[in-house]
Amino acid sequence: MLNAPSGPKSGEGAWLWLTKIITGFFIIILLIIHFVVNHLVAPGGLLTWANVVKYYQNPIIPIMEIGFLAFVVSHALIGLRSVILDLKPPRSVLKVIDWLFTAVAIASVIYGIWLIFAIVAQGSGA
Amino acid sequence: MNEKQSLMTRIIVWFDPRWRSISFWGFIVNRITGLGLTLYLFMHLTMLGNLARGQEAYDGFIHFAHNPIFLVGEVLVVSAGIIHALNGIRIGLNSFGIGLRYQKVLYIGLTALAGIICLYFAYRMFTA
Amino acid sequence: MSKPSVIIIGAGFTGVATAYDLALRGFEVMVVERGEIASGTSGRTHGLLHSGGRYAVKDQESAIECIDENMILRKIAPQIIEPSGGLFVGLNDKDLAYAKPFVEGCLACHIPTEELTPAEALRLEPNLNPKLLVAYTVPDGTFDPIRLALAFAASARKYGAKFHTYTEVEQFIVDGQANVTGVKYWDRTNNVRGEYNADIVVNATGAWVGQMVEKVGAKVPILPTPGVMVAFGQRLAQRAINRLDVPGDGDIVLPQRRMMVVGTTSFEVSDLDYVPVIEEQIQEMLKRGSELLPGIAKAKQRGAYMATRPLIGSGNMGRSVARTFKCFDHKESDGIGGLVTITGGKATTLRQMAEKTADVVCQKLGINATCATKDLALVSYRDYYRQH
Amino acid sequence: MSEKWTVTFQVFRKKGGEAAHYDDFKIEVDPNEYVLDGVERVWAFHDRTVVFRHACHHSTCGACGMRVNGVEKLTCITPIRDVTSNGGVVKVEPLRNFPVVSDLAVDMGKFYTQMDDVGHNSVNSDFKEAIQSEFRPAGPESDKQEFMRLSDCIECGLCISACPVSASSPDYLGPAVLAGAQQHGIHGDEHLLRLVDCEDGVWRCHSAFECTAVCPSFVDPGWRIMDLRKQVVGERIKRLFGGSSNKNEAEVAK
Repeated sequence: MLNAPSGPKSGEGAWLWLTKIITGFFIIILLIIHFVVNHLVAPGGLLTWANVVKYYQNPIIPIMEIGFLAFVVSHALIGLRSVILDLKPPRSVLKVIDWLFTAVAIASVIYGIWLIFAIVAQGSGA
Repeated sequence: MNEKQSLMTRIIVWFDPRWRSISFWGFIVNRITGLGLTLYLFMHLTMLGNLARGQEAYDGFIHFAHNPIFLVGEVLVVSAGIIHALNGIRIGLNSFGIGLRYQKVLYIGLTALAGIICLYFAYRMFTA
Repeated sequence: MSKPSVIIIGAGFTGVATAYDLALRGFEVMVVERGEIASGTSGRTHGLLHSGGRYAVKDQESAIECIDENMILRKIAPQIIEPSGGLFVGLNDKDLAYAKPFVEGCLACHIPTEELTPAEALRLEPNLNPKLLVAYTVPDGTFDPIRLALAFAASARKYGAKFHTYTEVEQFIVDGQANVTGVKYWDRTNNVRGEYNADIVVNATGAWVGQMVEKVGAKVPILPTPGVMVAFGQRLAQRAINRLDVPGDGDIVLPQRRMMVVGTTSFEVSDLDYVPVIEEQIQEMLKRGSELLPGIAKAKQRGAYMATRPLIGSGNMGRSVARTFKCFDHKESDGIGGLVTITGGKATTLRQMAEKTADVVCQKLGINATCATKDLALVSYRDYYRQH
Repeated sequence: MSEKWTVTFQVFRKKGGEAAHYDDFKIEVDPNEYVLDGVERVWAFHDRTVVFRHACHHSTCGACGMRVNGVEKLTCITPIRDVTSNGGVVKVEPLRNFPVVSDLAVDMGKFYTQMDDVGHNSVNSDFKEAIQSEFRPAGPESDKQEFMRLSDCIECGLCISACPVSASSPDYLGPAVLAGAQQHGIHGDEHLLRLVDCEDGVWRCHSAFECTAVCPSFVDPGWRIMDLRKQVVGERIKRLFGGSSNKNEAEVAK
């Protein structure tokens, strides 16, 4: 048996790691699609408000963008958490980080959905 | 083992490439670009808030973003993304047991590829 | 009544095995070692778990000790043994002439052998010299030197033995009646000096026993005999490959992990603490080794080192000296009480050496306790470093 | 006879509570000798207080791992010629990420205990690919014993010293221990699974591959950690779908 009195701790596990790998993979795919759409399909890019709003009228785009956001946010936060774990933080600090990161992730996605709805709404109103 | 070491000394070890092999750079660069991209992600989300505030706010921001310092920043972000993505591909492949015996070659190859793509994007962005 | 106490000087094979044996017999054991466990000759053995075949013709006493202890170690320490077996390989007419006394010797010493035709031998070991004429199987094996010592040390610790490593014995403490009652030590880890006391002191310093007992004006007929060992970074054989001939230089090729170790030579030195490797001897090992396994000529050298055997004798040539061990009671030889020296022998016979030494110690102190190390499996060698 | 070089051995010194410092020893060596021989010369002829671990002198015991000019090396198989030049310096320091006992000797206690804990067998039969010769085809059960061999890992600790995560996270099991777990295999072993599928286990690795770069004994811990990940993920997925993954249970059921 291990000398450490606390024994193994499950602060990180297979699912979290698998999520990081899978989101990473999808981020790459979506980024490629994003670049293709922006620079090959839409000439001149999406550099004006009007273009962006128009772009979002296609219903696939908001879904893709929200998915992209969720993937990027979870990949980034799992990664950041992993870097923090490398420093062996105390359990109490880790607990705070877990709550904080979960809150940030949820808030970011809600914010993203709100933002997209706002853009789409402005487009259909115009 | 080294509980007494300060946080700073422990972090320095991550970014100290002395005496280490070439793939150690993959570790360093992945860490720096990852942290940098996370920072950018939340800046970017904040910036996009301008879209909801209407046409003037967003276009005004895009106009402001056309100054060269911003452009350099953007090139850095794009490069960081490309490097992190290609290095991530190596780590992902290795994690499933693919190409492990050639991880060093894979690292050098993907880094070179990342460099070429970065240069292409930088060229496009500065000449656009 | 308090336990009888013993200080053992040296944590080589004999030291740790004696510590284990005496701890099992109820002694309060303390081991004082100037280096780490097995950092002298013991750590540097090639690691051949002798079947006894090597000594079956000229030194049958050693051969029987070997085969008996070989079988015991396989049972009590499987954690550190490659039980891969060995071959004695004959390459020329001189070797063939040795075959008859070899087979007879093995039979006399109950060492199981089996004759193989060249084709059979090559099927088992395809990298053998294809010109071989005959081969005999023997139950040789490979052991891991430091881990063998650690397993005994860990087991000794389990029964209460204390180990003071990096602690050098500088002097003996002798009372008015010429009895050794303890040692003066120098702890090198913290640069501290002090004294340990015990009912009896066992000098188990191998090739260094002579230097050690000189401190009290005693003498041991010890003949420190270094030999070179060369490790190659390729494993060309699964079994220990011996030359079917009178024991000589470079006639053993021992596989170990992914390596092979070729040994050895035999000469005499005066300064035991640093024996430099002689380049010519490395070349000799390469040449002799590749007679048995031609691939060695192309293998990359991984390491080369000297190990100093503690042979017992008086000025004879190294190899003709009996390889068996001796335990000296200095009361009998020098009139000094409370001091026993154990030396000679081979790694394979460490347990038996310890048994004999412990018997002498018990007899001297009038204690009636029997050896219990024969059938008891050793604990994990990794336990030695475990925090207690 | 052989070539002679004059080399300065810069030896890390630390005894008890005193401050660490370096002592310089200018010694004459044969460049074909190994770094460990140099350290032993320093001890034999210059300073008997120097403490270092060593035993086999041919890379089978793993006792003599040190940092030589910054890089983790098994000093008994590192020729002086490879790390310096005539008149040059050989800086020897104890391994990182282990408690220093004295000078160059470090405490292997925790590491060895962990190796036992993950069930790394010091003798096993997982080696056929390692050996250059062809073996007799699979024979009767009794033949298997002949293929038992001492494990590749010599528990020298070089990989743990070189690992950047071991440096910042003292409870991380580290490359050698995870490699030991991989070799043992999860096979539904609950204890082992819990040990490696946690924050101090297999997920702490961030692919710096320093372990593989310094490993002197063909273990390739980097590869083994990645393979262990596959094992853990496979085990978790199997359990998610209710697969009875406990080997013992399965055997009992038979």
